[in-house]
Amino acid sequence: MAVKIFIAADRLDSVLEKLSTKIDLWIPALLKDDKSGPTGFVQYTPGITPAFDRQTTMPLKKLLLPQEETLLRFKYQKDPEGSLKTTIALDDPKEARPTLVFGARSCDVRALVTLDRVFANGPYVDPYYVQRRKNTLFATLVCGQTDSKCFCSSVGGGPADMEGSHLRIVRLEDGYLVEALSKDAQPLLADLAEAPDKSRDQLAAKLVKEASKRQVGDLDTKDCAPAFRNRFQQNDYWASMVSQCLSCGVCTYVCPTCYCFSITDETRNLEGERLRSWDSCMFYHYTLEASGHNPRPTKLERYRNRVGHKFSYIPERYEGLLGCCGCGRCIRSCPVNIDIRQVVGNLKENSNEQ
Amino acid sequence: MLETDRNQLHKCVEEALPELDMMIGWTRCDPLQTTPVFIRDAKSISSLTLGPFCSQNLAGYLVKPPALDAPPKPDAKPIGICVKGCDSRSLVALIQEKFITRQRVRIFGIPCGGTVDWRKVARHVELGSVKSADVQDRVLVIEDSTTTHRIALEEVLSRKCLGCRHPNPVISDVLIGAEVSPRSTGMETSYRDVDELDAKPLEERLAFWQSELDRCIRCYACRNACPLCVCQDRCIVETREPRWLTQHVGVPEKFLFHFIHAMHLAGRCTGCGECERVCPMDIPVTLIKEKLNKIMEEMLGYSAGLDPEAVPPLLTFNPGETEI
Amino acid sequence: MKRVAYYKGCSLEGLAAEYDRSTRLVCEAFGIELVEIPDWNCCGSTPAHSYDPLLSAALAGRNLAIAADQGCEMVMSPCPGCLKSLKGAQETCEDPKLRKPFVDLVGRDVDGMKTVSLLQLLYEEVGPEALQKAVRRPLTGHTLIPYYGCLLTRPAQKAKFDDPENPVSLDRLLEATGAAVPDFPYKTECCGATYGVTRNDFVGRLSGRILDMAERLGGEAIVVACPLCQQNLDMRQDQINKYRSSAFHLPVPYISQVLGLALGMSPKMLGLDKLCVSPDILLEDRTQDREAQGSAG
Amino acid sequence: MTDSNPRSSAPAEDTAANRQGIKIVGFLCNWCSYGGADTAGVCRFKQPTDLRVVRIPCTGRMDPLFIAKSLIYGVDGVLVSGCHPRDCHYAVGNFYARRRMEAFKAFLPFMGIDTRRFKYTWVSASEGQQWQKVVTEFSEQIHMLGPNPGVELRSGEILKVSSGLK
Amino acid sequence: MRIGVFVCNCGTNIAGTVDTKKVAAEALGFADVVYATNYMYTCSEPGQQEIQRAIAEQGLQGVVVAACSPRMHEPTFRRAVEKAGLNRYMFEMANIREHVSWIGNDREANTSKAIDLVRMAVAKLRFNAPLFSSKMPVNKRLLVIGGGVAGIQAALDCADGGMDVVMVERQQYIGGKMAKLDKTFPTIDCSSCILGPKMVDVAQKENITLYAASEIESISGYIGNFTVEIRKKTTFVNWEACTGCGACMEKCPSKKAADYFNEGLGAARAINIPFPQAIPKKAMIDAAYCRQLNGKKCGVCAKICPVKAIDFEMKDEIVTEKVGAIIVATGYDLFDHAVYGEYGGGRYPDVISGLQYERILSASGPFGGHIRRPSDGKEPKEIVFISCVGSRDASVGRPYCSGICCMYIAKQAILTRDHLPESNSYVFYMDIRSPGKNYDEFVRRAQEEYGVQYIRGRVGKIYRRGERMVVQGADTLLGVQVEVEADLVVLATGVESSLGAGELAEKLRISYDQYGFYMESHPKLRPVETNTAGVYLAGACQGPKDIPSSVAQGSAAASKVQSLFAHDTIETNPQVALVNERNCIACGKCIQVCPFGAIQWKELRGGIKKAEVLASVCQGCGVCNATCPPKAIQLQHATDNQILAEVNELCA
Repeated sequence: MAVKIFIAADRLDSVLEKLSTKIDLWIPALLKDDKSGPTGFVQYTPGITPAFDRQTTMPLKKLLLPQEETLLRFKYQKDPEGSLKTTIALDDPKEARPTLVFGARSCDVRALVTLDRVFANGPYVDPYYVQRRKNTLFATLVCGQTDSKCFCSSVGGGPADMEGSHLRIVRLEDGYLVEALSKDAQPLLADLAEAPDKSRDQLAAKLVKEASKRQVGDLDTKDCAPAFRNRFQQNDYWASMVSQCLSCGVCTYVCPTCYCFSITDETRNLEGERLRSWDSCMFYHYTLEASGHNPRPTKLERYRNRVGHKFSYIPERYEGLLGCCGCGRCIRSCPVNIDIRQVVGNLKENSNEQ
Repeated sequence: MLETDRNQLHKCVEEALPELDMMIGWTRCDPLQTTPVFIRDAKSISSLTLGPFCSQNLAGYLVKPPALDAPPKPDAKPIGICVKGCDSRSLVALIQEKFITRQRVRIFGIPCGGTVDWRKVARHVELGSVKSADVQDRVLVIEDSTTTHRIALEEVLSRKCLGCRHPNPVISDVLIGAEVSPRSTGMETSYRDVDELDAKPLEERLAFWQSELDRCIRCYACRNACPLCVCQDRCIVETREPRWLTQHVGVPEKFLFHFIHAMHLAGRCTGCGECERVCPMDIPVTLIKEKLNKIMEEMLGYSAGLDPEAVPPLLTFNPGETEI
Repeated sequence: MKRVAYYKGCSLEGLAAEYDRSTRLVCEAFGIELVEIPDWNCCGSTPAHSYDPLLSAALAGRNLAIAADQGCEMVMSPCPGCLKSLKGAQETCEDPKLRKPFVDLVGRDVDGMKTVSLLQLLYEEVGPEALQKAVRRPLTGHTLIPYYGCLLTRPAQKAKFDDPENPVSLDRLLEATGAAVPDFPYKTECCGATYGVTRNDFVGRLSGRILDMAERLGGEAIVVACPLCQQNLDMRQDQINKYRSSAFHLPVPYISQVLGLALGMSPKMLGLDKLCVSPDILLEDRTQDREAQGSAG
Repeated sequence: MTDSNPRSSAPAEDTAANRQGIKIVGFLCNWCSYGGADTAGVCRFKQPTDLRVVRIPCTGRMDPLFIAKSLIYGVDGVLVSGCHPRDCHYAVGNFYARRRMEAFKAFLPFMGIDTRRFKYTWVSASEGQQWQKVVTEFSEQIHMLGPNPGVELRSGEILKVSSGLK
Repeated sequence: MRIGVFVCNCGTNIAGTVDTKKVAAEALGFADVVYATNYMYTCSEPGQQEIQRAIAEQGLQGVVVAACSPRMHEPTFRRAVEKAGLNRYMFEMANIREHVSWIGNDREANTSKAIDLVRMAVAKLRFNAPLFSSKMPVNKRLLVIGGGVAGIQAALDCADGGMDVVMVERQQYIGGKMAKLDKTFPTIDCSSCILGPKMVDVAQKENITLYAASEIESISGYIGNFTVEIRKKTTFVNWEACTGCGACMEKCPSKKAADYFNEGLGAARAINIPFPQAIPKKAMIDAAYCRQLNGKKCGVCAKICPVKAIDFEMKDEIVTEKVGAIIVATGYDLFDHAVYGEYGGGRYPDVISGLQYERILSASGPFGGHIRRPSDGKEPKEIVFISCVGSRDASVGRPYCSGICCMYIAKQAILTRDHLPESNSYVFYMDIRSPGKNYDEFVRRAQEEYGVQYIRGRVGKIYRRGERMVVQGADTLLGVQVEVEADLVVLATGVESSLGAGELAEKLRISYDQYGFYMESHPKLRPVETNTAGVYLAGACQGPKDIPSSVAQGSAAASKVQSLFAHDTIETNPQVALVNERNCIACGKCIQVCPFGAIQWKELRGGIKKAEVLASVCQGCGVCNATCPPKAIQLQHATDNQILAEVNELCA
């Protein structure tokens, strides 16, 4: 029997407080003391202001793929005779702690499907990612407020899509109804709050049914992979679509499914660390080769690569899985308001009118 | 009033387009926002628009990659470009530094009554649900699914516009619409925010920048949006040769990144505010450059992007100035 | 109508009354409106600035302040002594260290004011060409000696008028009246100034030398623009004759009187009768015999 | 406080104990100030030991970002010194430097970095005594200011300074 | 990288207050350091051999010596490591003497500072790269600008050294101011007797190409490879044909032409050869006074010229010369005394300048050597000389002493007594400056032997009284005012920079002081060099000086050029800027700020251009490196990485 609880709006803080003692709790919160300012997933500490009402600016990937992660540290010891015989002492990264993400939306969790396919179920398993992934539970909020930029339904998701989530949260007028979907999430709800009464339960179920029927966004992504391949050579198509692009890293850094990273050794005399940090295919240095040649010298090739990676390369490689979760963050944050739906939408038409 | 200006713009562009290589302007892509557009054929001229929602500074497209590595052929036709007051100063700055010649551009100057900062609109209205938005004599009228909101334009203007001294283009071939009286002429209003932060004690200023820059994700949108950051593809912030910065995302690295951006713009920045507008983390980075602009104005009596012949102050010297 | 604040100064109320009267007439004739500074005060002259420079600056500064309140940008003073004090006041007002005490005393700053002598006013605002056109009674046939004295064009940095060592403005103005003006070597030599009272032997030697050179050059009169020089050369001419056992008889009219004469004004109105050495010789009209001899002017 | 006789013992009792590990980086122009420091050494003008000298060809070579990097990453004090204006070996190097240093010095406090930790001055190769005075005074000032906290955000210190921006 | 660290004791200079053993031990603990030792006297012969041995045995790729100031022994150690086969730039010094041991007695603090400095030196060394000076071919030709005595001396010395010399002189004759002199102090040699032969040598030497009546149009290039454009001003006379017979001068109807050579005293003809011994002895037409050239019908000279050399259509001509070095000897001009209203402001004909009086004294002068008054030609009886006219007078912007006036006044006074035994000469002076060999004795002779009346005091006014001039001054020794009635007054006008010195300096890219005199590289140690490589100075263009000093500087500059041209190539200083073309975005800021114009554009395909550094012109100041936003241009041996490495060692 599914375990359900109802958290009244005014008791939310105390519940979160309690929950954070049991497990590392991450919630969407304001990053700046401005109600309409940027938000992101932050580890719960008393005093931060939650921001459940809208999609976060920064994606969930910051938790599973931090912007900067020390893979290993190394230290040379010189033997006294001065010859450079050195030994290297490595230290393994600290163990990942059990974590609960409370308040992510379905598109956030949907993105993990792509990340899992690459980092966990692909030919090379990333130990750092997998360790964090296994230790993280997701309490996903059924999405009530979608806006003109969202299109999760067109990429296989939906406002009520609970794939990969362990708990479901339904936002009611006066509070939140939390229902455990998987067994290992049930102990979490123990003695948190009392079970919901019947009317709220039914209301929640109605809302969930409604949400799962709702179709968000109308982007047609059917066989966009071959369509992309036809457009690949047509430079003027890309020029007409994204000439205004600034080639900055915003769209890739706010995108939940962009996972590219760069590894550098930052050394200082005898010690150093191997650092994994976010990188963006929109940067010139991303594909700059030692010879000075750059296979993607201009922003048009780079944007083409970004679209291709999500709507062509991943689908062809991972049996039709799309590398995009339809959250619309790249559209909202783009300094020049490029809409990826337009670029993908026009892939198919043979004449490329705006 | 906006309507007549827009028609006048369309008419002027139509006349000029045959002589132009292309026309850079804005087009509406969202009730509250515009996107730059590059027009080469007559039929898409109608998509051009102007007004308070046109916030991007288009001057960068003339010089930044890929234009950087494809210098214009001597007989190349000029490029048409729409510029507001602050954007026009960017053009003058580019001419000053010989990135473009005056003949390279056909400038359509548009006196500007201030641009709308969508973040401030978000404080009044749920952005996602906005159906249409328009400005009627200094009032922003927004319809969303349920109600019509009327917000005074003054409430939602971008921060840079509040102290604007150059609403009218300082350089233009064609002027679209009537001139606008500057909101302030003195330094007090245009550097009000700088003075406010300067008045705080040192520790508080450090704490302010630590907390603001802690949010920075080093996405370099501010650098790539800046019309004067022409060397964005070879920026020392990213290169390992020479190695100024590591890939760490600690506060020191972000401090140094913003120091580098500010010092490279010292005496060049025209205060167009793009860096702040594009920051996904809403960090007031233009404030940093405004402080240096204030120093340049106080110390050397110099403002960038006003006189095409002037030499940026840090690229020259005056043996006599012992008093600075 | 050029509006100029007129700072008369004490000597033009007393000994040099004719200088004041002729100045007003000449200025009026050339359309220059002299606005006498109401309730002007003494400039303190040499005693003040030798005692306390701030006092001297404030005394003259007060007059400048009143003139500024009248809305005049230019102040003219025929007496070089007063002019020096006015310029001293301006300089004190611009000195960063002394500005504050000066403004406290005077009540306002005096930036942007222009202080000129009568000679400078006539030379720059009117000029020899305009003067020549306005001449009714040309003084052709007379030889006039221009004498500037020591202060009119000095000190160079403050006066900023004509060449301090070799001025020519007075020469040009006199030539414009038709008179012959020889190159007078002692045009800027000292006349003995205030020593006339204590050591009039100085005046005997210095002013005597000037009168002697003037006579040698065939001068019929020495034209001056400073009441003190006029006093030494004219009033003390007999003392000088006694001291040098010479017999100089040279009238010493003011520049404004000579120009007035050339403009056809009556000698009485110009106060020519007030001069100690009678200037009647200047009144002879020699224009005819000049034409008769047909030689160039 | 510099004593009159330069040859006497070190002015301030600067044993290692009270040094608190203060580190000052000095960017000295090779032709004048580095020579001035040498002259001070040759004349045995006693100075505190916190200064570490980096030799640069000219103050014109001085990119203000070297100072920014030093102060941000925890160097306690930065001293830049070159030839007097008009004496520059390269004629105009210090003219360029003067504007850049002055602008940078005025800019530092705005970012929350204490501008008293940065000083630029002009010392010629013969001014050994002047160099002693500059180093001594600047070292004392940095000691008074103490170690440079840098800009690192102490972990857990979530600072919510409300920005007054409209 | 294998680095060796050598810590020097320098006797007790360093070891006295620094624990050098501990420094060496600590150094061995640094990354990349494979060998560290301390040594008694590292700069000594055995010390250097120790380094060379260690390089060989340990296979060192870089050496750090912690010792004295690099300004002292860097060259020494660089040569030492180079002998051991290591590139001389793979070497760094840590100054632990002048900057550490000598300025504090706290042993522990000094040692920790020394360790820091060694760590910084090692950190920098890791980023050092071998540098090689490139060889630039030298065009062994010399350009001498200015044909005065200094220029002539320099040209002759170099020509004797077998070098091709190009001399450019603005006037139509060489000899400069000295050619106008009658006699020279202190030996009263006849000026044209000692200068004449040298001028003839200049004309006759095959390897000297003389461009008289010519000016420098533009100069480009750098040491060893200057390209000079010379504007040969039109003389309206074909100098190849003209024999200098002077027939045209006699017949020329325009007799009132300005006689520049006689300082405006006499009157010359429109077509003129300034003086009999002129080199080149060729006629030249002064366009301002020639009737034919001013629209009136004439052409007398063309008609009677036996060799038909006159050509009224002749135009200026630009000639290009390629040279390796330039000696500037453009001399001086005299102060225009008309500025002094009290001395008559140039109105009195009998108040003349020293050089005008020199022309009067000269046999080839306007009065054939007889002293006459310019006004009425009478012989003067009383002559007054006034010194320091336009010298030592800040009010006219000439605060400096011109150095030569006291001497030429004494000489002229002596000559006056020779010419007119009954005349009386008076000299108003402030101080007598006679520093040279036999100089003061010469002035003493003027006073005692020739009875010249020296009056110590300034002259207040000169005015005409009747036919004579009254000189009114003071005699400060007697404390009285003095008046002298004189027939002739000679003002010893001071020396100032020659007309147009500023424009020429801009073309040469050398600096000049506020009076227009050119700036020498170092007033005492390098007086004839400038901060611009390959450009040398000689004579009064560098500052007021007399003939002996000018000639000495002429020879000095010549020897500098000869030592430069002694080798076929010039070794360029490898510590120059280098552009990484991949990062250069052609913004041109480096070109704009480079004080030496050492950076130029390099055109690539497709209209792309990049900055390029001229290795031989770049002086290594690094302003471009500090200015370049993408840091594409790096100053070798002082790159960003090297400086940052040193700074990083000090960061927390």
